[in-house]
Amino acid sequence: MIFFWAFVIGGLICVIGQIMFDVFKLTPAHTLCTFVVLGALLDAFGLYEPFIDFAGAGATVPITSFGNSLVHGAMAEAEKHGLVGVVTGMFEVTSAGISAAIIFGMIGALLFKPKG
Amino acid sequence: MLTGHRTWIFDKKPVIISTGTVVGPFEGKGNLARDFDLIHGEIWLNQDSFEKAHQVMLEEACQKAMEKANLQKDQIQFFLGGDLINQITPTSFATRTLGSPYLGLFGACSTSMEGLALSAFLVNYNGAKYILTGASSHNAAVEKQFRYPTEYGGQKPPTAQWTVTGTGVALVSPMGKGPQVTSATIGRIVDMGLTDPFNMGGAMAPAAVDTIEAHLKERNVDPSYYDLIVTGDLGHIGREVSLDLFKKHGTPIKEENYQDCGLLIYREGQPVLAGASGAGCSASVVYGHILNRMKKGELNRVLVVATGALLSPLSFQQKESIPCIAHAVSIENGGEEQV
Amino acid sequence: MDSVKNQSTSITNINAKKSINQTTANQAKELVIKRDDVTGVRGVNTNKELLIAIMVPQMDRFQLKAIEKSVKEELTKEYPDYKVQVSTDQKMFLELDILERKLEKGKTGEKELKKELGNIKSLMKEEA
Amino acid sequence: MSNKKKKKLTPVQQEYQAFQDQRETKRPVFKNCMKAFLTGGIICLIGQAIQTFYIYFFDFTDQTAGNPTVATLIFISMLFTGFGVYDRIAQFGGAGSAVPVTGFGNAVISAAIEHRTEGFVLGVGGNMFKLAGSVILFGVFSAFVIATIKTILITWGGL
Repeated sequence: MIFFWAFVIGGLICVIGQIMFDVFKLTPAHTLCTFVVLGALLDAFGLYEPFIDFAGAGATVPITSFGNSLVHGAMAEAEKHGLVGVVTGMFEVTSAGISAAIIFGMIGALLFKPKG
Repeated sequence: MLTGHRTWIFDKKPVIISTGTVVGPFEGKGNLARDFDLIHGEIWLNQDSFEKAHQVMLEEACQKAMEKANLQKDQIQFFLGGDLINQITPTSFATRTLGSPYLGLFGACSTSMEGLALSAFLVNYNGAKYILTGASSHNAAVEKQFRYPTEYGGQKPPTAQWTVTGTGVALVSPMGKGPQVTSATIGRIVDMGLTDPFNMGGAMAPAAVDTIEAHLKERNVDPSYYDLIVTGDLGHIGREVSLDLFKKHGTPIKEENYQDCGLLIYREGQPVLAGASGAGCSASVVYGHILNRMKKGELNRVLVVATGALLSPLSFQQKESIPCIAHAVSIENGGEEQV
Repeated sequence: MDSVKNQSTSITNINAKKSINQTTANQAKELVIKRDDVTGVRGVNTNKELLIAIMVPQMDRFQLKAIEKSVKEELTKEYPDYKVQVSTDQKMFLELDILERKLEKGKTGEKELKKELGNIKSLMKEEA
Repeated sequence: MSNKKKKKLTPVQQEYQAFQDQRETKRPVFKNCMKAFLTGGIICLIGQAIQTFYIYFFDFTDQTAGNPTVATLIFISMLFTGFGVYDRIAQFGGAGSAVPVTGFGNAVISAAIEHRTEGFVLGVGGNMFKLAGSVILFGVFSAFVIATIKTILITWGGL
């Protein structure tokens, strides 16, 4: 069941992105930034977690979850250390995505040539 | 001789004595493969960067043109050309190899005809005996600079055009055998306020129309004087828009005599969306395909209108509109060989 | 995946006589499965602790945290002597399922059970 | 285009833009959305499969399995980018391949591969985040603002 909903919710989030591309003529960069901010905002109101519970990877794989987990990490640390925690905890949860991108980016640059 | 505001009539009729065209693999699979001198199997050309490949392509095209005319490097008096890369380095570096005096040009995709018009002018007024002129572009190098990394997954809208990997050069001389350059009309900037860099055709169409109409008026000829009016890289949208503009202005241009290099070069089914573009597009198609057809006698009078969108990634990001330009050069078959 | 799906519709009663007394866990499971918003339960108890993993129907997963909380409250009220832990995590369900089967076979001693539970609990404490 | 922008244009420009608009090939929005749905859905489905795999065969819970899943997806994205397939998928899928984290990976990796010719320090290092950097910036900054406000409200507002 979760597989079905991961597909549907993940797909629907992408449809919203496509509408932003095609109807509002936003560049991919603008669209993705909007998504990340949106994810952070949704988490502020506690609306993103239920989404993840419901759709699993359908909610964690789209870039919106990046904003969500940044807020999450920041809030978790903030509970322990107050405002300082907001800064120190920021990447607690999201480090995997960014470090993977950096590491595989470097490996990619070592291994591949652009195909054109 | 200046006629009207911006048209030159070349009374000595400079001759295009030879040409050299080199293209990449994608163009080699297109409609005009037989018209190119050299088709590369891969876009790197065994170089370690796209920019170097770009430069090598131009060097090879110059070599081809000189070979065909039996000329040596030191006989070339001037090289006039350009490309789309920052500070036109590929062209400058290629000319470093060539060693001839050099005038670098930038007219975006209109560079080919800007170069031909100026070369013809220089030759017409005894400025030189042999001038090489050309323009080139390399798909990956241009994408890298103007858009995204080549492997980046950005969806291109149906209005986008595909930058040609190709180069075309022509050797212009006051004497010899070949099609003659009879007149040229220099374009002015036309900016209709369009800002979409993925719709160049739509932005450039008014510039092409402006130049063509000025040319016809100042040279005082009817569109039917030409067997073919060929634009540089308007693509589907630009061609359609410009045809409708002609209709609106009452300029009797027939659809079958009005073609676009950007639509000629690729085959139906190649994933190029609205057509081809790039400085190398008009250069390789005109110096390859169109001149071959003229030599065969299929065409006798051709007006080439190379269109250029003079934007940069910076100007686009600063939300500037896209200024466009078009230069027209008429190429005609002369009666007999000039001496 | 399929195996879990099938299991999730039922609960397993572990033989109370074998090794460690699982009566509390069995009773708790009977209680929890009656709820509409729970489709499957696994649970194990020691003499002090009660660990329960539940499966929630897809459409109720939006209220996952709330359901978890309410089940915990219900069980805490019912078994005040135990330290009750409730989880909706798939991993917890799987681990408890394995543990239940081991208990059923009677191969697990009290020491081993505590060790296993400790492992499971430390897994759950890890923040994402 | 906004009305404010339009006001700056001359009547001739406005007239031409309307003229051009009628002839411009329209983006097939519905078709694109369907493709985006399919592509994005499949990527998320693969993500779910990887996540389930990590939960079943490794010591990961629902909460912690997200991290290795993201890393694995980015690894797959690297292979697809390196072999020149990702840009093809993207031309078909549009936002479907840009919005999932694989698109983020693709943005980083494609820039890294592309600028290798400018050397590893200035080329790869300097350009790696030229596309994805804005996502990180806006993510981090908005998260900072939101978390700060929330923390202040909790601490002093007794929320």
